Amino acid sequence: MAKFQSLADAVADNLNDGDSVAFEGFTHLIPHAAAHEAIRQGRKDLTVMRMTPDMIYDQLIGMGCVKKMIFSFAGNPGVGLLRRFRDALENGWPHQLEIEEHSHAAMANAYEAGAAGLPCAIFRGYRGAELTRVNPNIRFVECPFTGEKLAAVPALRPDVAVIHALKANRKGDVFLEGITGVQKEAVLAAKRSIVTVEEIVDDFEGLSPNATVLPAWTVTSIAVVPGGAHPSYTQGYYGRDNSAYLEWDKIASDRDKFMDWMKANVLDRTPDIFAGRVAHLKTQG
Amino acid sequence: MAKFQSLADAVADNLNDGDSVAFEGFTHLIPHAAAHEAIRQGRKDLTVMRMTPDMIYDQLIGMGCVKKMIFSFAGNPGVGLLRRFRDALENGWPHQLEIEEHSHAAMANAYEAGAAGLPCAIFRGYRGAELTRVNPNIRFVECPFTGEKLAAVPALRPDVAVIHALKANRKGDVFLEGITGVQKEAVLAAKRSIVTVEEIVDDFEGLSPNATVLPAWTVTSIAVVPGGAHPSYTQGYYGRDNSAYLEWDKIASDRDKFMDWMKANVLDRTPDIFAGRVAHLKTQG
Amino acid sequence: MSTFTPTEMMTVAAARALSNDDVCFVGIGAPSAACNLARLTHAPDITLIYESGTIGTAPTVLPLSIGDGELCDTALNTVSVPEMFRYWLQGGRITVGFLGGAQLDRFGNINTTVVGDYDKPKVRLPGGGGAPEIAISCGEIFITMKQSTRGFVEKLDFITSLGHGKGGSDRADHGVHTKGPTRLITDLAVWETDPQTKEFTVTSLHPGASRKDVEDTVGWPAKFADHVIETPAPSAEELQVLRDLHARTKAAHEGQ
Amino acid sequence: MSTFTPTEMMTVAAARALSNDDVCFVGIGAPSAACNLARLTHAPDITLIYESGTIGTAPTVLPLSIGDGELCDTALNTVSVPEMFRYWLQGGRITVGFLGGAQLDRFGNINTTVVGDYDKPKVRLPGGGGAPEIAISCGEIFITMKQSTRGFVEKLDFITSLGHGKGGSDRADHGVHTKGPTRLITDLAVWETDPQTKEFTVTSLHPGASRKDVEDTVGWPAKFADHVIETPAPSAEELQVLRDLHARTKAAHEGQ
Repeated sequence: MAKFQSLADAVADNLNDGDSVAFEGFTHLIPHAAAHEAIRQGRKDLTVMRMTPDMIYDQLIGMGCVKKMIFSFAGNPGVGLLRRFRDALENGWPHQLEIEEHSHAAMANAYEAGAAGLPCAIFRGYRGAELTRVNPNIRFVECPFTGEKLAAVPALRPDVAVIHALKANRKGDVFLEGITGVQKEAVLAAKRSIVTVEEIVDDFEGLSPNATVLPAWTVTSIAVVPGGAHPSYTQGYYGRDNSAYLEWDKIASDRDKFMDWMKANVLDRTPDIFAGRVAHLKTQG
Repeated sequence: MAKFQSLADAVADNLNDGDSVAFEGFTHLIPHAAAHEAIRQGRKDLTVMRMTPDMIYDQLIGMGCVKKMIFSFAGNPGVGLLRRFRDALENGWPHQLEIEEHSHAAMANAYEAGAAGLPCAIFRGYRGAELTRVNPNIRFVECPFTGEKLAAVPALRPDVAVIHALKANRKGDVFLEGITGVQKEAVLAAKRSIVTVEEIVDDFEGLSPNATVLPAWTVTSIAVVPGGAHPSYTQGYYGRDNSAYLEWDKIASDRDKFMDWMKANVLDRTPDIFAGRVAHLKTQG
Repeated sequence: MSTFTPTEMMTVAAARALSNDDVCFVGIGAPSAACNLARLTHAPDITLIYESGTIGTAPTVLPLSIGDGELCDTALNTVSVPEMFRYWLQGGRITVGFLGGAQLDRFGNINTTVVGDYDKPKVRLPGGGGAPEIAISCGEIFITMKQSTRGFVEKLDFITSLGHGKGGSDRADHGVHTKGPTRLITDLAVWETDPQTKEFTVTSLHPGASRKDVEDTVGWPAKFADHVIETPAPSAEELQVLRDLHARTKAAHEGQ
Repeated sequence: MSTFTPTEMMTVAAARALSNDDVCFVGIGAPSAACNLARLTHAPDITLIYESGTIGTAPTVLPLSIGDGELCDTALNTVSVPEMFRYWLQGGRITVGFLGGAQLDRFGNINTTVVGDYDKPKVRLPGGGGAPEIAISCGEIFITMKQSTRGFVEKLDFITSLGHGKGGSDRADHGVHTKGPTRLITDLAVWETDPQTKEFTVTSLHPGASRKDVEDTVGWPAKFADHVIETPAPSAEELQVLRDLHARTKAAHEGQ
């Protein structure tokens, strides 16, 4: 049953060194505040997974928190490459990084299979694609009716899923809307979950019966962090801070500049800072 | 691209003798009017499929339209057995009926696989269940990572899917809400589709971005039939006519009584009759 | 203490087996009454799930079907049926599945498919519906059924849903590692599953029911626990809440 | 006639390849500009789908990422990412997939994974994202990319997404029965796929571009069709709509 906690307590209680963890979000609702908290608490040897690891994975990698990354597209969305990720992979800085690389279809299906309690996901994919040569976790099975060869990947079942959502009600049920990505699947696939939300409301009056809702008994910890997705966005609350993504390309291009930025903006801060960061991005209700 | 038609034209254009067809609906939104139209037009040799074939499948079978039925629960929901179905199976009246029987999980996964363009569905099911002995379309595959044996069934890909929905907009996009069952999957899995709706609206203003919507280019024909789900119900329009389900048990218990009822209530009627049937069941907006 | 019927005793005893923390997959009929009685008495926070996709539902009247609008109107959330069977049932999120059946054997295997031969049925029943996977995917299974020699049989005509198979480790040998049937609540008794043999064993007789009543309505030699207690009679509150629920239900369904 | 840049010509030529009836899976960058230009000019009813789950989207400014709020706000509907890849892409509902890449070969195979060796990368690129399955599941594939010998190579360092493999029937031999790359739109020319060899062949040169310009920017011996036409220059309307779109986009992104 969901427990309301401070973000610091939620991360301390749920995320351990050596865990596998998905900080999921698909452009929308990326849990920046929670990732910063994990960095502040100095987590090590994490196996991180995400379809679209972007700025926060660049930060986790650059700060030395990551042992292995499972992913399908490692870019700064709409901007270019991830420079800390590249530095780790090309130059081993700050240390060597293991990778397990998939396609989006594979990762999406693997989370889905994780949520569905299956050991693997089966889909039509990877034909003629060279990832099959370098990733032993891509295999093929035959359809027992048609003989068609279908791709198989192991289900993703992280120790911890971390997501940002619009709001929770007082019981701890969680509501997402807009581009919902694979967040519901990541939470249902995970052993434990941390959800940061913009606000807590008395109830969900007025929602569609088919809204994307995670019942309280599927969530481990909830922390209220207004603006917690910045510079990503929260549908109906604030817009995406595109300039911050453009700026990141420069910050991450240099090791010292990166470390200075992390100290000033992450290590020396608390989650409270996020509310102010989105003040100028508020959407009109 | 969805074409607005009368129900008679929609059925005439899309449903042929010998077709496989899913009149889907899960207690809610059962397309009674469309099934009655198929009976009036005298369709023959149909392979009908549905998770929960109920009154309308009893009617289609009793009127001799059905060659084969693929299903997972053939009951009058909350009332008991399907008497026309039993008569066909136990006594061959009006003629022999082939069946292919599954569990709900298998059928739901098979529609899902059909919508997903896969040849089969893989799930954890049927362990120790005797349907595996009588249905050759239940097979098993091994997870290539864990060796776990998983059940496989062929994807369901009907020639025609027929559903009832709340409303369409003028472009032909279709909206469902409430208990949505497998209807979206059935339409996406089918070659052609007929959707009856309560009404056409100018646009879907105010819907959640994540509402259950079938874009116009996924639907073949749309017919406006207010009350078209009766005695099933349409969320927000009218409630379920439970007494009609209770009464069906008596009507279907006798061949003559059944034929008389079909003549008076189906053969000699048109889809216009349905609006009046729900007049006393309207829900308060 | 008011009097009560065996069916009322059965529903009350079944309801008592559920707790506030349970996430319960509810079948229609007797299970639905028991689950909602639990919710309206000692387990207000129990999560009730119907296979139509309704999660956390709290109907004021009992639904006639598993997909009545009332279930959706009062639910926290309603998901598609493929999602229900994939994420919620197969995903292992259900603590208790509540099943009934037409035929039951001593190991909790259930037949809801056919009486007689599958290809030449004497009575064609509705079929398995959700049961084959409810039986293997839920944390444990409670069964509720009225006793009769027609229903409680030595050998099923057809195994629709796996209980403990042939008993002992047979369920695990099928690759099924959930607990399976742990409790059978009838109109005469509460039966629990023997940890070794996996056979149903009477642990509690309802007030007024004798061993002979139990033996006469079961098609196999009934086993009794060393210490069989008497099921506490329904409390005044349990009876009142149950009767009110049935009265509201009757009024609502006839009102149409 | 106003003057225009090669990039503008490329975007306009790419937009023209799309029709009103297309259901188009849009990549970010050049494909996104082309698809939205088509929508704002000759194909107002085209259905644009982004892999973030947005179906039938109609942004007034170009998104910076494939998941900007603008895409969701203006879409008919937004689905989860697993559903997008299962029902919509793998389900075979997309008529055209629009891809770009870092490296491309003459058979339309694409590399967006790595320059150099996979295990010792010279440049680690973002990876495949949706491309490996977009490449095999869409009805056909259009590719848009600026020509350069660095990008248009004799042999890819890594095959991220299948085009026509080694040419001829190689794509079908991989069990892939969609058309694959049929059209390549660059800043210099429009290339179409030869029906037999499956090699890209120049069928249209943009105004001002010569055969030599094309040959000098491609790492393989470029093939030309028997009859190469000149690409019609962007119309005043096409240019105006495209420039307005970019101006709105710039203002919107800087406005934050």
